[in-house]
Amino acid sequence: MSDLVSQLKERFGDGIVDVNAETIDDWIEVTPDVLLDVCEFLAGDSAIKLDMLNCITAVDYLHTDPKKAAKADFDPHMQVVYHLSSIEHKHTLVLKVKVDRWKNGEEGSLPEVPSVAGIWRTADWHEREVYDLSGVLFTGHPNMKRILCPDDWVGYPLRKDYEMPLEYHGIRGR
Amino acid sequence: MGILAAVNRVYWHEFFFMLFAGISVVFAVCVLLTQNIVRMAFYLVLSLGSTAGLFFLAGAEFVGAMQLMIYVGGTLVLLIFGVMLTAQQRYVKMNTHPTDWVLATIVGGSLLVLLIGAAAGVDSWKDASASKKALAELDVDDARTATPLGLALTGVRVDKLDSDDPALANGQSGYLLPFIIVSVHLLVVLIGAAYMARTKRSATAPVGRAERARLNIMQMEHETDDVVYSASKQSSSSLLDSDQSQAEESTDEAQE
Amino acid sequence: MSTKVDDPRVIEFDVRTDEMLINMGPQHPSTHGVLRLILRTDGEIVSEVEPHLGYLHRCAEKIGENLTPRQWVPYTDRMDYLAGMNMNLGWALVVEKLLEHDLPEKARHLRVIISEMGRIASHLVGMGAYGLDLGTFSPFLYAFREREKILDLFEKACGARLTYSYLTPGGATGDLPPGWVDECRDFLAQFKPCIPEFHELLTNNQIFIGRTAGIGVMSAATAINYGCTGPVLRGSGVPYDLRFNGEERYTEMYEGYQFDVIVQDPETGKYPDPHLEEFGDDLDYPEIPKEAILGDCWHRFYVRMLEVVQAIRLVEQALDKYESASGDWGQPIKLTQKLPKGEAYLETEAPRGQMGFYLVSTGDSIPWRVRARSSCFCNLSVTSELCRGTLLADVPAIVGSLDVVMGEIDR
Amino acid sequence: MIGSLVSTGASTVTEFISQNIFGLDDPNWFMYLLCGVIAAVLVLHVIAVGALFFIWAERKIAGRIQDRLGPTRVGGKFGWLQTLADGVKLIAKEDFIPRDADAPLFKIAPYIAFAASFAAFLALPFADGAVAHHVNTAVFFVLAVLGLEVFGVILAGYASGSKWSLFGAMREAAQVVSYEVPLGMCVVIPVFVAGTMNLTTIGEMQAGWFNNWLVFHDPFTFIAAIVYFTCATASVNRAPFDLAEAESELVAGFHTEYSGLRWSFFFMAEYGSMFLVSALASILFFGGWHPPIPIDIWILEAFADPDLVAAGPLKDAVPSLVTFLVMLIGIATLVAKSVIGVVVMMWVRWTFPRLRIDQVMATCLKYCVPIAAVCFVGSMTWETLDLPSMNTINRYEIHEDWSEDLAVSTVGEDGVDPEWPEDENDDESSEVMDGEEAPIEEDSVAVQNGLSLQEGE
Repeated sequence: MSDLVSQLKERFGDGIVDVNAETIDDWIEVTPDVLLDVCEFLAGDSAIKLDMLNCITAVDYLHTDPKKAAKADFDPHMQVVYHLSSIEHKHTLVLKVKVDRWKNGEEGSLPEVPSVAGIWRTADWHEREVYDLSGVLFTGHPNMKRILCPDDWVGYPLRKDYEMPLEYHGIRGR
Repeated sequence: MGILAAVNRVYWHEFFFMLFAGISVVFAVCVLLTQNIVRMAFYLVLSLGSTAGLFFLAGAEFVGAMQLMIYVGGTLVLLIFGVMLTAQQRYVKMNTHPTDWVLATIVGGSLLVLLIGAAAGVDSWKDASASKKALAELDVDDARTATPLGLALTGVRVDKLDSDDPALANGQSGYLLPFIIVSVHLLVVLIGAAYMARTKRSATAPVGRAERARLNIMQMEHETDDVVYSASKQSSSSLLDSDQSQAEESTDEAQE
Repeated sequence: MSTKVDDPRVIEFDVRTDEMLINMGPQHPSTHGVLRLILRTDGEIVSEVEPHLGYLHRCAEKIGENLTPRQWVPYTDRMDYLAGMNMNLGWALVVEKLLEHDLPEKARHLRVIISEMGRIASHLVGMGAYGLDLGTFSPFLYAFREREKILDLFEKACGARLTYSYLTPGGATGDLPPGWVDECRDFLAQFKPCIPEFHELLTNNQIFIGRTAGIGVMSAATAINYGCTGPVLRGSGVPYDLRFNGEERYTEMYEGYQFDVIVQDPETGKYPDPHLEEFGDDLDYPEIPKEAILGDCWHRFYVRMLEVVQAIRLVEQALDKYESASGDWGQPIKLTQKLPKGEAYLETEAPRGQMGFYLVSTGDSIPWRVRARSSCFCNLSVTSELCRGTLLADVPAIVGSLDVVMGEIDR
Repeated sequence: MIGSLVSTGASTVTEFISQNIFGLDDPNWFMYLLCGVIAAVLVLHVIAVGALFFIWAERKIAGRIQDRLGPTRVGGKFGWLQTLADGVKLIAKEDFIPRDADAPLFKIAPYIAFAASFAAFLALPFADGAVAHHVNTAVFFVLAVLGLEVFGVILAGYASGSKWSLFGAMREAAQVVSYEVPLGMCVVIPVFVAGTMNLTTIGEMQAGWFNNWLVFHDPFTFIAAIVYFTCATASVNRAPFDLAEAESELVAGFHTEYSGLRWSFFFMAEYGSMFLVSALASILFFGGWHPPIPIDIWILEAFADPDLVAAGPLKDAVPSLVTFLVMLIGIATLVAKSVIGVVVMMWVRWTFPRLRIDQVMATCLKYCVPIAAVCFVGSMTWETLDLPSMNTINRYEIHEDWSEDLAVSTVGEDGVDPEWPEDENDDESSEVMDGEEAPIEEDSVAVQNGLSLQEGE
C-alpha cells in the first residue's frame, strides 16, 4: 500500500487528500480536479493496470433531522466512490472524491466532478445513473442525461432530503 | 317455373364478359383519378387482373395465366414494392398540375379515337349474330392452347400444316428466331439493371459520423489488444494491503 | 490474442435513402423484459442502436436505506429474478464481510450447492430464451422442463420457486430437508444426457451457427472497457472468473473444489475439456465451427453451455462434502443486528456476470447507503457498440447473447 | 340414384339438375349458377376443413415435438374441437383498424391473400375426374395464382401503417418473388418429363407401382423434388423462412395490426397454400392419386368385363360405380400424401431456428437456383438419351387428354397411320419433325401430340 501511496503522493502532491488502510475496504481520497490524471495513471501504468471500473456510487452524507445532525461526526457532503479492479494483476482499489452537496452552497446547482468516461467506457452509463439518482454532474460526459428515471423527472431520488413529488403526469405520487 | 323461363335470356358468357370488361375499364380510369399512389398501384392490379379474366373467358387459359403471372404477379409486385418504399408521409399524395390534365386528355383522347376507328373497321365484328354463332360452337373445354404455342415457339407451326405455302406446310416457319432474339435481349437488359442497382462499395466515400467513430474505436482496440491475460488461480486482494497479501498468496501457492 | 476483424460491412450507399427511426420495445417479444431499443435503420442495416432503460426501476437502493440487511434480502432476489439464489448469496456475503461473521463448514457447502444449482437454472433459461430469439421454440420448452425440476428442489428447500430469500446473511433460513440430497443426485443423473440434446438442437445446428457465428464480435479490450463480466467477458477470451479470482471471502467458499474457468485457451484454441470420464462418454462436445470468431454470440452461448457442466461437477462434489460436514447449517444473524461503522464492497460470480453489493453503515442497524452493481447493466451498454452496421435480425441475436435481465438493470 | 348420377353419359351435373329436379330439358342460366356455386362451395370446404384440421394438427405435433401434450380438453379426448374454439374466439374478437392505416386497403388485403390461395385450388385435380375446372395448362395456372398471394401480404404490410409491418411486407415480397424462380424451374422438370402441363395427365402417367412415380424417374428429379419442397416452404412462408411474421424481430410482421376474423383469413390462406403446395408436390413427384401399391388398378381389372378392355383405357371398361369408388380412393391417397407434406413442414418449423433475410436470399440464389438448373439439364439429358430409369410405364401411351379421342390411334405396326392423308411429302415432314422432336422409338404406337392436332380439328 505504502509504495502506491508514496508513488501517488510524489506524482500528484496534495491531490491525494487522505488514505485509510485499516477499514475492511481501504480507500484513497482524491480532490476532484486531480481525479482525471490519477485515473489515467492508474489505468495506464502497466504495474497497476486497473483496467476494469467495477462501480461508481454516490453516497449522500446528510442527516435530515437536526438532532442526529448535531451528533453526527461529519458535516453534510457528498462522496463519489470509484471501485476499480485489474483483470491482469487481480487486485482492487477504492477511490473516493468528496464534493459538497450543492455547488458553492446555493440550492439546485449540482456539484461537478470530471467524467472518466474517456478512460473506461463503462463509466458512461454509471455516471449517468449517479447523475440521475444522486444529482452529481460529470463535466465532459458525452451524453449527460437521466438513464433510469424519465427525462422530465424532477429531483434526485437517492439524496437524503428528497421528497417524492405529489403527482407525475397525473399519476398520484404520495 | 315462370320466373326461370322468363329470365332465361341471360347468357353467362356475356354477363362475365361485361363484368370483366367493366372492371378493367373502371379501374383503369380510377388509376388516373386517384391521388394516393398506393391506391393507384392497387387499381392497376385490379384492372390487369380482370383483363386476365377476359383471356380466360375467351378460352385462352395459357395466355390468361401468362398475363396473371407476368403482369400482375411480376411487374406490378415490383411496382407496388417500389411505390411502397417511397410512399412515406410526404410522398403519398400526388396532385397533378391542371395543365398536365389538359395535355393528357388531348393525347389520350386522340389515341382513343384512333382505337375506336380501328375497332369499327374490323368486318367480322360488324354483325353480332356471326360472333354469337361462333361463340356457341366454341367448346371451351378442349381449347388447345399450350402445345401449339410451344411448338410454334420452337419453330414448328403446327396449326398451318395444311396451308398451301410449302414452307408453312412442312411446318418450318415458326417463331424460333424472334423468340431467341427476345430472350437474348431480355438477358442483356437483366444484366444491365443488376449492374446499375448494385450498392457501390467505396471506402473513400465520406463516412457517416457513427461509422467513423466506430472505425477508430476498432482501430484503438487492436493496438491495446495484444495484452495476454494469464489464467492464474490468484484471488484478488485490495491493492493497498498488497504487501501482506503478497505474503499470503505465496503461502497459498505453497499449500496447493 | 488480438482478434483482427476488418469490418466487412462498411458499405456506403450512393443513393441517399432516408433512415427510419424504429423503436424495438418496450413491449417486444425478443427484448428480455421491458427494454426499449431505438434503432436508426437504413433498410435492413441498423446504423445506430440506443437502449432506453428504467421501465422496471423500483429504486430498491432507496428502500435499502430504510430496512435492516435481513429485511432487504427479498429485494435482492427480485433483481435478477432468474437467479434469485445467487443474488441472495451476494448480499449475504457483503453483510458478513462488514460484520466479519464467519460461517460454519456445512453452511459453506450448502451455499455452493444452492448457488451452482441456481446457475444451472439461470443458464437453462438463458439458453431457451436465446433459442426463442432466433425463432426456434422447442429448446425453450426442453430447457424449462429441466428448470422446473430444479425449482421443485428449491421449493422443497425454501418453500419458494422464484423469490427464495433463502441464503440470508449468516447462513440460510433453514437446513435442506432430509432426502433432498438424494433427489438432487437423481436430478443430476437424469439431467446429464439432456445436455447433448441441447447441443444437438442448438449449438451445432447449422442455422443456429449461421445466425450467431461471427455476429456481434467483441474484442477482449472492448469487453473490459465496457465493464462486461461473466460469460460475456469469458466469451471474448478473458480468463476472469470471480470464483477463482474474486475476493478472499468469496473464493474461500470454493476451497477444495475441482472446477475450471470456461475460457478459450489462446494457444490451443480449445475450451477446457469437460472431464468426460466423470460424466461417462455420452457427453461428446461439439467442436468450435470454423465461422465462429472469439468474442461472437456463438462463443458467449457456448461458454454458458459449458458452465452448466462445470456447475454439475461442483454440485456433485458439494453434495458429498455437505453430507460429510458436521456442525449446524449457519443460523441467520438477528433481524435487527447492529452494523459496525464502515463500508464493504464485494462482488460474486452471478450467472450473468459479477454482481456487486456496496454497503455503507454509520453504526446503527439500518445501513446508511446500499448500492447494487448490476452485471447486465454493463453488459447491455455494449449493444450500441456491437449492433452498429448489423442487420435488423442480428439485433435480437446480439441482445439475446448478452443474456440481460431487466430487473437487475433497472433495480 | 348414384349410378344414374354418374352414368348420365356426357351430361354434367347441370343437366342432371335441370332434368331431374326442375324438369327443364336444356339447362338455363340458373342451373349453371347453381352448379357453379356448388362447385365453389365444395372447393372452399377443402380449405376450410383443411385449415380446421391443420391448425389442430400443428398444435398437437408441436406439443409432441416439445415433449408436451397439446390441446386435450376442448371437445373430446384429443382436443380436436380446439380449432373451432379458436374460430369462435377470433370471431368474437374486436376487429379494429389502426388510426393511420389506409382503411380500404387494410380491409381488402386479407381477402386478396385468401382469394389467391383459394383460386389455385380451381385447377388442382384430386383424382382422375375430380377437378373443379379442367384447365389444360393447370401447372402454369397454379404457379401464376400462387404468385398473387404476395399481394395480400404487401398491401397488408403497407396499409397497417406501422413500420414493423412495412418491414414484414418488404421481406415477404423479396422472398416470394425471388423464390418463384427456383420453384418454377423445379416444376418444369416433371412437366418436361411428362410432356404436358395438364395435372390430370401428369397424375395418370404415374399409375402402377410406386416405382412409376416421377421422383424415381432419375436421380435429378429426386433432387428436384427436395429442392421443390424447400422452395415451396419458402414461398409459402413457413419454417426456417418465415421472416415475414418473425415474432422475435418484427413483433408479428405484416399481420401485427390485424385481429379477429381478418387475421384468421391470413391464417387460412397460409394453411390453404401449404396444402396446395404439398398437393402439387405429390401430383408432380409422388404419384398423385395413385397409392404406392396399385390397388386401384387391381380393382379396375377385377371388375372390367373382358370385351371392352381391348377397346380403350381400362377406365371405360368398368361399371361407373367402380370408377367412382376408384376415384374416391384416389382422392383419399392424394389428401394423405398432401397431409404428409404439410406435417413435414410443421415438423421442420418446430425444430429449426429462423434464417436471416440475407441468408434466405443466399439460399435462394446461391443454392436453390443452381441446383434446380443442374437438375433441369440433368433430367433433360436423361430423358432425351432415354437412359434406364425406374419408371416402367411407357409415357407415350398416355397423351394429353385433349387428344383423348385419338387414344385408340390407328397407326399400324409399321408406324404408318392409314388414316393420315396420303400425300407424298408428308413422310419427310413427319421425319423432319421427328428429327427436331425428342427422338421417339420407331415402335411407338401413338401419334405424336403435336401432329395429331390437325386431325383432331
